[in-house]
Amino acid sequence: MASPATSQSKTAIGAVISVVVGILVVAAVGTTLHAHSNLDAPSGYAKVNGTIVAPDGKTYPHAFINDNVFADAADSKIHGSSGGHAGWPSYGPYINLVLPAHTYVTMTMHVYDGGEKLNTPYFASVVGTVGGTINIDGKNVSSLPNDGVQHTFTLHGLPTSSQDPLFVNVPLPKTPEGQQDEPGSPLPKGYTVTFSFITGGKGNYVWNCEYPCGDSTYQSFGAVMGAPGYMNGKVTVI
Amino acid sequence: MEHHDDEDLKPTPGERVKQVLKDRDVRQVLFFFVLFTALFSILGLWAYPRWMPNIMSKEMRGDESIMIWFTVISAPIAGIVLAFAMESFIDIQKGDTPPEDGPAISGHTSTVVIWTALSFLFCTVAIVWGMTEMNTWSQDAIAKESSAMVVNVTGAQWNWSFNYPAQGITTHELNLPVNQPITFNVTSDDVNHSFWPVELGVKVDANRLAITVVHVTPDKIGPFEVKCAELCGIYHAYMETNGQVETRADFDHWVSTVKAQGGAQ
Amino acid sequence: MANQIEFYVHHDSPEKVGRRERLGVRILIVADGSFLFAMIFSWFYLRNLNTNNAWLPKGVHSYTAASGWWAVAAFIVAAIVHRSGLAKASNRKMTSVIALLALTIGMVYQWNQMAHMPFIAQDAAGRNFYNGAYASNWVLLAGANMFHYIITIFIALGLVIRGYRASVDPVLEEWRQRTAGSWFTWCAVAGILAAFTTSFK
Amino acid sequence: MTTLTHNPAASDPATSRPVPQPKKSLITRLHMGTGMVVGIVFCWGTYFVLRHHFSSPYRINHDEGLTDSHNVNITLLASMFMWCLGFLIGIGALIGPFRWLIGKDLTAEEQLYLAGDGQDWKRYFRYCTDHKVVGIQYLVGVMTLLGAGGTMAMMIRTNLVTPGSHFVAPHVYNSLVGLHGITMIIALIIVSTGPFGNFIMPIMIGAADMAFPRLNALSWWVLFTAIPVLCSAWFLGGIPTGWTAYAPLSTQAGPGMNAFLATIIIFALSTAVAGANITTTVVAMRAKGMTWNRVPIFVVGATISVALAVPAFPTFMAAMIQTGLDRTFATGFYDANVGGSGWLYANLFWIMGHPEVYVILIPGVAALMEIAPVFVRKPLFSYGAAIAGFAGIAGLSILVWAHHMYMSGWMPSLNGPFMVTTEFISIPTGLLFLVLIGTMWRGRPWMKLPMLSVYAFIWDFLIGGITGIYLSDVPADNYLHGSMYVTAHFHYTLMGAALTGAIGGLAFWFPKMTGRMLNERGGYISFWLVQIGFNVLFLGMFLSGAEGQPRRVADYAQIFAHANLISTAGAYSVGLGALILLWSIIHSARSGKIAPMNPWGSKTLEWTVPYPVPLVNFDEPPVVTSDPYGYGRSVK
Repeated sequence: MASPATSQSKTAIGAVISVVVGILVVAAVGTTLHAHSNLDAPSGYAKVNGTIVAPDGKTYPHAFINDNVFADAADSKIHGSSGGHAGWPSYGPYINLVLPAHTYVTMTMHVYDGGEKLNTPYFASVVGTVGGTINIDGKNVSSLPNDGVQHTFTLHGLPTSSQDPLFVNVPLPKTPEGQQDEPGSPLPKGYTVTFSFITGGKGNYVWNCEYPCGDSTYQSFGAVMGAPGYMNGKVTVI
Repeated sequence: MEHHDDEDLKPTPGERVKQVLKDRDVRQVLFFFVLFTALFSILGLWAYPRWMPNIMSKEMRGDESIMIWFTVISAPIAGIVLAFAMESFIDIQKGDTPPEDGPAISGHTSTVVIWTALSFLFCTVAIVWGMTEMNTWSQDAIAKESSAMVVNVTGAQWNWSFNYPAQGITTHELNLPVNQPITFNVTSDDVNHSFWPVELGVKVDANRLAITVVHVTPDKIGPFEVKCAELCGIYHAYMETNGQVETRADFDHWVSTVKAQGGAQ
Repeated sequence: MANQIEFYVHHDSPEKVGRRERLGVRILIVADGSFLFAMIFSWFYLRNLNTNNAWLPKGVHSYTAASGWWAVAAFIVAAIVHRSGLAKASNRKMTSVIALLALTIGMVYQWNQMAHMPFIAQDAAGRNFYNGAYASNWVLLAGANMFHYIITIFIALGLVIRGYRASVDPVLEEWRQRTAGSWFTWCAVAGILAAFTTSFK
Repeated sequence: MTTLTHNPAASDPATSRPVPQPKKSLITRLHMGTGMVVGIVFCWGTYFVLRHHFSSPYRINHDEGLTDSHNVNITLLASMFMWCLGFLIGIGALIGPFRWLIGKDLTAEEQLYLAGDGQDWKRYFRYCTDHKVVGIQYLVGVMTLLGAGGTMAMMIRTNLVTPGSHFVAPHVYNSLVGLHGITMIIALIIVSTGPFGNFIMPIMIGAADMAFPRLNALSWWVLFTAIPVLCSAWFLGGIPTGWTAYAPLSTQAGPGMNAFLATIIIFALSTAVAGANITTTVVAMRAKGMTWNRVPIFVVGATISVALAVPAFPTFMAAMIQTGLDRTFATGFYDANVGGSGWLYANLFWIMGHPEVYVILIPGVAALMEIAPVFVRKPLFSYGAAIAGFAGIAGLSILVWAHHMYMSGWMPSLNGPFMVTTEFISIPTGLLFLVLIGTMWRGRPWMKLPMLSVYAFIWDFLIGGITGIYLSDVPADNYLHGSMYVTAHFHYTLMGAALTGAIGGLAFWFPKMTGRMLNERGGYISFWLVQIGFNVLFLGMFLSGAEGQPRRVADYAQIFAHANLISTAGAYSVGLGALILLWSIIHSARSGKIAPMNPWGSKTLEWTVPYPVPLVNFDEPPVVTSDPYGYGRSVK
């Protein structure tokens, strides 16, 4: 029969232990969720190479970054061995972009997917790029027909007092049959889209596609559009 | 029990009040009542103006005054309740056996009646206030219908776009001329969103194939934020954009620059 | 032990137990009624809203009001027959069989209607589009009728079988018959409400 | 209050008489294990059959016009419901109805066996009809749900500790918000009426058992089947919608949404069954002499609560069935393109949703009204006002649903009327406060854990209630709707009021349910950690809401950083306190101080029976001769 004192200390120890166990359980759940959050999807870093004088007359460091859009996630090397969900289109190789601040960023994209019609025609127009245009295989355009779009690169973020607004909307032209990639077969020519925009100060932004490329779930915005890491990602300006 | 007291001591009203005020419990209740009422009133008058953002329209001013003055009005109610709670709380007893019983007060009709009447009065005030406010808003809307500038707001996962039919431009930022009545026709291209120009103090949901209307007249120059207040999917948190209330001249200049860029910005 | 069993099983008179069971069933009927209310609300709300003019698009298959009433006729028959059985215990065996048959026929008819309700229609361009709010609400109400048919047929079957069993407590059984009566009546009422609703295309 | 004399020998059914040994039949062989096996077999069987039918879940099913998503949804929903059905068959839930069908009613011995008569702990894992067993099962279930929901709450606050959503990705955050919400809502709906309504209430009214013992077991085991279904949402990609599951976002959502739908539908069934059972018990099984004005207030509250739930939940169930049809067979309830409307969903949801918050609140308040007189040693102040308060709230609550839709634009002309009904709810609510403070007036409270909860309730519910008045005012709602302010408000009412009440009830009835006293020191430490942390947490949230932070955002602007930091700090304190409470419950149940028969000197019937409570509760039916609140010396 233990004395009251020892039994009391026993109780206290028991209490502490079970609380610690509880905290550990919660922490374990947290780490699991954190691990499954796909936060460390491959990041593309824009590389500065020389300077350039923008139309506004100022001189900026000139950074370059490339990315692609595939009709099938298998071709984007970002979803592990499985190649991601069969038949889902995907950006790749990069989902998250890291851009230097106060820089003239030129982004080149090779796109290989088809398309039908935008839910919101506004996103067929080019917004926020230098000169308000994008360059498709050498031709400058300031907007695309509403049904000529395969995906869009729409960059936006929290309009906070502490970070500069940054909004870019680039519609990507839909590629004709035969110019769309098939898993396993060599990549076709597709289209090459080039555009530039000027970053502000440091900040966290996101981009997502505004073309309804989910399957026929409501307004075709389910499936891939709701899934992380195919048609949306983070953009960090450092 | 009132009538009992009447029978026991037949005092003049003044004496009765003195009698009651001598009572320790009554004094404690009065003390805490004053304390908590003051506390909550100050909280309301002090906190909300500091907490709530920049006021840029009559509607927003109305929202804030409701927050402030409802707090002040409800302060006495909070005061009464907390005062009684404290009065008993400072008499708490420890021990492992139940303490001796208190007075067997199993009800007091007039108290219940007065209390109900008071709370009825309180919520009548709240209702009347709200009704009057709503009424003035709709009166305004009707009065300014003709002179209002229309902006078609479209929510799409996860961006806003604003179409100015009269100016023939569509933009991702919401610029408005100051003191110009605005009619927002809000709709959605997919799921429900909620159009919330924070500093303008109005809000309405965006529904697919339905147009919801909200009127506001910004009366202060400066930036404001447009947020989505209805969970709309993975990037709901980022469905925000900037707004700007500016002079007519600045607004027109902005419109012309957008036009120059092909009508979309 | 015997006393304990006595206490546990029959600690109340069959009268009390019977009343209690009827009350319980009636409360469950309230829940079912609220479910039906939700569906009728959906019907009339969407019909009046007629978003995108697509409540009942042109050329979409629809049912006549009469067919809606035929689908629930069996409920009404069963309820009436069951009442008569309650009134006269002697012909109860017969009435319960009739009720069972009527309900079975009704269920088959309702199922047949549901099976022929096309969900998907083709638009001019030959693309699939979904049959719209009318068909959706119609199928949901028909589904509610099916649910009632299944439950009611279960009860009716039980009553038929139990009619031939000597083992059941007669007093309690009398109450069970009446309790079942509440359900039969409710199903008739629900059926009428559903048919009334579907009459408004 | 009763002339019942208790003879300890008869207390333990096992010792008082030979344990009945019904001949080995199917009934004696079934238990939770067999239920699991059959359920899992049904579930996987269905899954493989349907997969085969659709040849592959990812095949486009052109002939039906349904896409792969629809096929996946059909497969998953069917599997979930078959799990539920299989489990109920496997545990023997359907034996009763089947035996009724074939006219071979259960024999007395079989009923006694189902009641767990003279069985050991195993009866907690059987289809046991003893209301005391069901009560404990509910208690464990509730604690599990609260634990899960609380863990998710910690995740949410951790992600919001700084701007930038660095802890989890937005889609995970949305799932956290939604599943935390629904888990806690389910837990809070049953937190009082489940454990206390089943274990304590029948004894309180002097009944031998519930009116429908088998339905009682059914209500628990049906609820049990919903728990794994709800958890499966996590493994199916979570839900993007929040607990309100607004359509059409829910129509668009991924496979995880199916788990949500199935959970709600199953839970609604459980609620209807439990509601019918509890209501009937109170109406029809009160002890001799327990007239309506002698019914303990907790019994009244619990009954009004479940009676309110009976008509409320089916509308939610209907909304979920419609969502399910939209997701599986592409119907058009919520798809505006084909004539549906999200406003329909919002209406159906809130027609359930607003009564539902009072379904949660009322039993918690009622438990505290049961506690206050015992510890203040005074009669309950104005029993009539308490009844009027509950009835008034219940009555008004079905007329206020659209105050959640002021800003939805579905019918702006109705905002005025709904504002009126909503504001009027503050009158019956005020009566609840009056009853409590009237009971305390001039009292010298005996400061034990249950009494602490009463004080916590008064503070929390006062704040929750008053902020509710701003929110119900249409113009102010223009600013507040969909902001963190709303979140803070309903946490003050649901957690600060209802959950606090339930915890008070647990501390109060713990001795009767476990035969031991709840560890006091643990209780006190946990109480202060939780209450202080809670107020820091949600006052911080009022701040961020007033500053204009929307609800359910994974990331927020820099200006909200300080408010969110405060909230997170408070949340961790709550979490710590909750863990300590959990420990003291488990520790006390295992090795706490042995409780006397009536530790609080209470006058209600449940304290006249020993622990363990005999199978039929009372040796002979008690006779009630007075109201249960006869405390206090008469005032001259």
